[in-house]
Amino acid sequence: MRFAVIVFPGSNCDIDAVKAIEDVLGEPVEMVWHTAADLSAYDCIILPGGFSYGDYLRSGAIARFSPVMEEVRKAAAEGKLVIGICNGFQILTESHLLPGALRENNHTQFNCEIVPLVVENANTPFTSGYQKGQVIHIPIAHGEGNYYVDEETLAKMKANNQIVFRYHGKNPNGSIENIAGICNEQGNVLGMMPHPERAVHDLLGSSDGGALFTSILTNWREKHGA
Amino acid sequence: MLNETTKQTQRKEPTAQEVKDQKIYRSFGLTDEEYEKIVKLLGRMPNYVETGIYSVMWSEHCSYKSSKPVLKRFPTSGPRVLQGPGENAGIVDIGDNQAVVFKIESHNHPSAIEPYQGAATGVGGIIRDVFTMGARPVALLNSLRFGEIEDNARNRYLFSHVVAGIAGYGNCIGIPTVAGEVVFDDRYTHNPLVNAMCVGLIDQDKITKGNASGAGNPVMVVGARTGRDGIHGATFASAEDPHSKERSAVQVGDPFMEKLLLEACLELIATGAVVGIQDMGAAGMTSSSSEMASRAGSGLEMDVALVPRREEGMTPYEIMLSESQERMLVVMEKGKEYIAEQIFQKWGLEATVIGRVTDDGMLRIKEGDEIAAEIPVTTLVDDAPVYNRPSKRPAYLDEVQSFDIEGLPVPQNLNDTLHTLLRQPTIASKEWVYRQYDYMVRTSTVVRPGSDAAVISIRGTRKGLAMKTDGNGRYVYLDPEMGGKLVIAEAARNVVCTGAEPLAVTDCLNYSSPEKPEIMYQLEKSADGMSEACRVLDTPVISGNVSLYNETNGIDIYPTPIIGMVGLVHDLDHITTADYKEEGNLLYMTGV
Amino acid sequence: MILAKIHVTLKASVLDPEGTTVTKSLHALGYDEVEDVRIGKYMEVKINTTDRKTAEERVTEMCERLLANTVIEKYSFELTEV
Amino acid sequence: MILAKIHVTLKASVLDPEGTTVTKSLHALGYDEVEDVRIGKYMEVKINTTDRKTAEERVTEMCERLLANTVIEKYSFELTEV
Ligand SMILES: Nc1ncnc2c1ncn2[C@@H]1O[C@H](COP(=O)(O)OP(=O)(O)O)[C@@H](O)[C@H]1O
Repeated sequence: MRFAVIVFPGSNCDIDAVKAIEDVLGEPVEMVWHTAADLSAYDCIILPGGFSYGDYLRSGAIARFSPVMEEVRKAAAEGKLVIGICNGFQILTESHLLPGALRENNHTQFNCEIVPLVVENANTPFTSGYQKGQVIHIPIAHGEGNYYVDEETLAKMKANNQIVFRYHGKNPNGSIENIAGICNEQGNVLGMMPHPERAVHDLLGSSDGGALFTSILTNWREKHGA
Repeated sequence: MLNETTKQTQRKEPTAQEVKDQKIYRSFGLTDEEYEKIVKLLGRMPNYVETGIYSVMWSEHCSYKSSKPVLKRFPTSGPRVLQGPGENAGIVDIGDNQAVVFKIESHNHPSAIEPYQGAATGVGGIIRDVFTMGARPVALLNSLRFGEIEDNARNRYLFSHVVAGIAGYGNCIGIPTVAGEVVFDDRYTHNPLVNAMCVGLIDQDKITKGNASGAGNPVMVVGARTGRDGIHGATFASAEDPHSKERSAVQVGDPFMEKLLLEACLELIATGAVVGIQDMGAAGMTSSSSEMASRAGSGLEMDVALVPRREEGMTPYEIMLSESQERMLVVMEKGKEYIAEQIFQKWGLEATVIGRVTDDGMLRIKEGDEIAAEIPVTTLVDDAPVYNRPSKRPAYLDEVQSFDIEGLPVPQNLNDTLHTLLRQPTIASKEWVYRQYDYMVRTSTVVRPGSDAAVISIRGTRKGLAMKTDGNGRYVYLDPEMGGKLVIAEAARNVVCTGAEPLAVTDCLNYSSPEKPEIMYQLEKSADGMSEACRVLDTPVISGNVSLYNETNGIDIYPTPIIGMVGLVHDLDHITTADYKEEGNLLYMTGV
Repeated sequence: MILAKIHVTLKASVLDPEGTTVTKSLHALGYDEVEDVRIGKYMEVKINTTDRKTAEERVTEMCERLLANTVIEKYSFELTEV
Repeated sequence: MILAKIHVTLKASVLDPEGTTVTKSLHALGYDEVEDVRIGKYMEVKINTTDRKTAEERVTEMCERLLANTVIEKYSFELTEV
């Protein structure tokens, strides 16, 4: 299985995503510059965290016009797996590949810590390695992770099982209904503020993020009979 | 965009004779004696631009004229030291062809005026010092001092905005801020201290220095455009200067630009086509160019008309003294300019040839065909004044040292005392601070803030780096020499607690005015104490920075040397953290 | 040359954490009369054209596509010749 | 009730990284006519008073003390009754 990690100007968790895939899966992974015009060689596309374009104007607002985003859109439409982590999630909402928007944290500060999450939907290709209701510990590090969506859309999302992760206990940013991660209707595009790629070794404080990557590989192998 | 000729504005500049007659050099901070020395060295009167260049190169900040004799006391070499003080940052061997690069720097004065931007640009500057050596920055630390915050809204404002500025810059550029310290004491109310440290990793064969060698090699300016930021105070008589009201002494940082600059510079250095590179920090093009030429014993010729600018009508004076951030001066191998242009273009940045290296030892600044300044490089660097300022034991020492601690009453309720102590902002948890910093990005932080020193793992090895900043101005005030020793010892204890072997230190000397003999005494004695501790612990000083004149309305800050220490963890299996692990574990107290 | 002065503000239904924080700070400083603060963006875009009508269309497009996120924000602008 | 509409912008010679980045992005989107973008803040402060004169004094003070940083920013405002 081939992974692409998109590098936007200002991405800074790109290398972390690469390391996580190398260490957890040992599958081929490449960093792909944001001007790339062809992603057909990849099976899973990761939009990493960081501050694309300095997060100027609004986080993700400028990156969503990067040339590569046309290809990301195409890949999503073809049913390939797309994950946006932190800034990547912000880019996906700005691109309308995922509903809603990410607002400044309600306490107006950047917040870095390892937080508990509840897996709400373990039926996605990203989360099948978890149990529904399982509590996992994953780091967050963001200033604009306050998820907002209008009520009508939220109702649809719930009906569709699109809420993938919620914060457990304390809500660290004011996001609506404690939402930490969502997927699109088809279930092949995931956006989440927490950083699973930062939770892949006990030395880093948690290895709970590893199952997200192994889920992806397992599902891909099942689908492709590999 | 810059069609307007700069010469018009230039004509308003005072002539060399006026600089002398009206003693304009004084407003740049040069004394009469210093001015006379310049005239003698040049064999003529300096013009306005030259006076400006001398004034910044001979400033305390660039020349260390008061602190040089003190800094000589530090032990700076050792079997592992690959680069001691004098370069952009120091370098220590950690085996396997790898080395650790680090330095600490102050941004006290800018942070007192504009805390967010002052702190942010301080972080930006220290990061550039590390990646100009060719190193990948892997961690940031800081050390902060403010006045008491409990009943003082201004101090709270300074504190919260400094923390936000550090976070804003470090988080955006993607370098984890992993450790630091914060102290509140009213001695720092008018002079907060903001010291930032950066640690980088490098393969020893990639080390690059700030050297402008090889006559004919092109000189390039890369990164941000030059604007009128931070040009020192009394430039033009304000009435004449249409920009004075709109100008700011404070620079605004652009961490996004710096992230691109970092990646582009590392990519460029990796090509092997770079002869020398240096960041433009304080005194911008002036200090970077003269220091690079000085180290190589060469000369430089540069045309300011070629420097990409953000604003119209900038004079050679303004361009040479601008402190616009996120810029570098690069000397390339002749004929390889295109490599820099291509790499910088990929990252959306500019790289422009503005001159070349010469062998006549002159710093020659042109504007088109006209010569704006022509100065022998040695006179800017080697001939800068050095002052052996008088020092005298402060009278207060007798008083504070004869204080009888035994005479203090024992508190009635030790529980209450403990709670009171724990409530002190200086002692209480600093989580409010460090959770605003992304301390996990780069996924190598294996001991996070909240313990003693932080530990970063080195990918592909079992090794790690432990690091911590420490300082204790009150101790140094009460006993400068012993205080100096204690500060080094505290940093060493913090590093050792993680399981690391201390390697070396970087230091930032934050003091009041060296023109007061009592302050010189504090400076000298504390340096003696630090030196002795460094010798005993085998941790040479490999880089550092000095910030003097930290006084307002006659109130001096405590003499506050800040130490950044880095240690080597030989095997990650042997790191230890401060938290209690299990119920029933035994507690020991060790030491003397 | 035309200058577009653009205001981008949060829709009324969206909470404004920064505004709330500033309100609190103003109260702490003794400005008890402050009832509410809402914080938005103000942009000045200089456009090299003299044709107001095109300018209006283009600026609207810029706002819709980039300058505002209409999921949470609304925008308004006025044009002046400079 | 009085509404203060406050604009806080960077002084002319102060670097505006956000504005520069947005300018580049607009160019990339084909808006070549855009010469320059400067980005500032727009604040609406609702004040519980009817006295314009005091309101003016108080808002000036709020700007000087908290809402703007006059080292790098300048501000202006207008008051309307609401
Ligand atoms: N300004 C800061 N930035 C980052 N981390 C900090 C800062 N201040 C304190 N810390 C972290 O908080 C913890 C406690 O710091 P400190 O009070 O200096 O410890 P001690 O005095 O016990 O050595 C350390 O992990 C330290 O790195």
